Amino acid sequence: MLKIHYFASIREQLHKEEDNFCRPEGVKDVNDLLVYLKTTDPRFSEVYKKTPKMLVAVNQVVASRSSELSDNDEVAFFPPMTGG
Amino acid sequence: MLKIHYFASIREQLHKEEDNFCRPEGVKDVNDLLVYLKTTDPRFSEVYKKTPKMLVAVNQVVASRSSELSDNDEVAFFPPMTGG
Amino acid sequence: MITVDHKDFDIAQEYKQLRHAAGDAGAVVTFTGLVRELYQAELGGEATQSLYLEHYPGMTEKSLELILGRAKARWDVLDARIIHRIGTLLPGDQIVFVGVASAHRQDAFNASQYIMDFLKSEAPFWKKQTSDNGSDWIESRKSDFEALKTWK
Amino acid sequence: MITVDHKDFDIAQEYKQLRHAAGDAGAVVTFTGLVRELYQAELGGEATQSLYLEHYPGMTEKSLELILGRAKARWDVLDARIIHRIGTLLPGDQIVFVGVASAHRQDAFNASQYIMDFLKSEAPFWKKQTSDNGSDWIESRKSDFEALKTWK
Repeated sequence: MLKIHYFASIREQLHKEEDNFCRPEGVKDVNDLLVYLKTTDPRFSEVYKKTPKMLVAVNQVVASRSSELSDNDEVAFFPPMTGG
Repeated sequence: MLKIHYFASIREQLHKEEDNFCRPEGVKDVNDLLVYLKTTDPRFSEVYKKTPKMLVAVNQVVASRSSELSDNDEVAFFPPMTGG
Repeated sequence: MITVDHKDFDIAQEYKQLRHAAGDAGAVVTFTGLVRELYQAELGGEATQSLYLEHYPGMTEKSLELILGRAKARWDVLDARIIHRIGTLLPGDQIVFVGVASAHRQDAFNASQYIMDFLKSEAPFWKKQTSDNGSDWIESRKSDFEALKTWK
Repeated sequence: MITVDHKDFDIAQEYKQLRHAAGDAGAVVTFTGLVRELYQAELGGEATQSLYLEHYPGMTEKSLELILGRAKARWDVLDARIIHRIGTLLPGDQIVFVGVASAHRQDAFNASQYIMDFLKSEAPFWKKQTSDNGSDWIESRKSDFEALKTWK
């Protein structure tokens, strides 16, 4: 199972906080996951376009598009941080 | 009247906090005053030698050896500051 | 120590605790971030009615620990403290506290400024502002990314 | 506002006052200097029993006002506060307080660090330390003069 979290403006636009599904075949890194989400979820595709600075974390650490994914990974998508 | 203040280690070594006297003829700047004090006060001369970083203020502003002196000026001699 | 909480904090208590935990400190620096009425005054923004702070539980604490660890590796820190609030806050409310106790002032100043600079861009918090014109997620400021270059 | 006094100060009260006077502050930085038990540990110094702080009445206030004025000219400062104690202090006692409230954190950090750096070398205070080995005037630290170069 991949556990996917969405935060802030991304969460709001998707109308959901998370997704849970088994890692699809061929989804080996973050980039593959993005392609998969954009293909299967038109709303994600739209939000992705509107959020050019979208960040990703894998297992609670900021990751890059080429970061590899394993089963049971926790992935999160969010806009740039604005705390403090 | 020149009003002269001594602070910290200089005050302690001189065993006095201040001097008051009319500006002697020929004492036109801080350097003149130093020469005058060293000549008339052997203890000052000794303390001056032992305090190579001695600072001077004229009218409560740090001054240089060439700063001019007027009647009624307030002059102070002290070691480098160590507050904070 | 790190705290992420809805609750407000008391700077007097944090300062007392830092002095106590640090032992022989010569310098204590505290930073407190507050909700501004005109949060984005520079951008012609309107008056803030409230600010909502969202975070990523788990990753938040992890990223703050990492920032704190890097600060401690770089400067002589006797004790340090980070508090970040979440949820709905009002103008004038306290948002964030960073406190550092050190033997000398440069370490305390540098470590606290470093922690704040990286907290801004590495800790997963997001602010949503509500004003007369509705609600909007705050955009990250370019100057916050510029600030990171200082620490290269 | 500037205070030079024998009396101790209360950081909670100073912080509250800064927030109030500053109006719409986004950042408050406080610095507190404390008497260390091992004041000159780096120089192999012995334990401090007490610290005596002498100053030059009149010039002290004047020089602190000048430093504060320069800081306000250089950064956006909403309110600032300097307190310096004089007389005999004991290990753990508070010596000096600098507090700055600003819209943004960089201004508050820079202004407070600037004030402390120049206070050290421009404000006429002198420290005398009493330890088991007697009393000695503290020598100025080279690092305090180095710190001034940052602000050129």
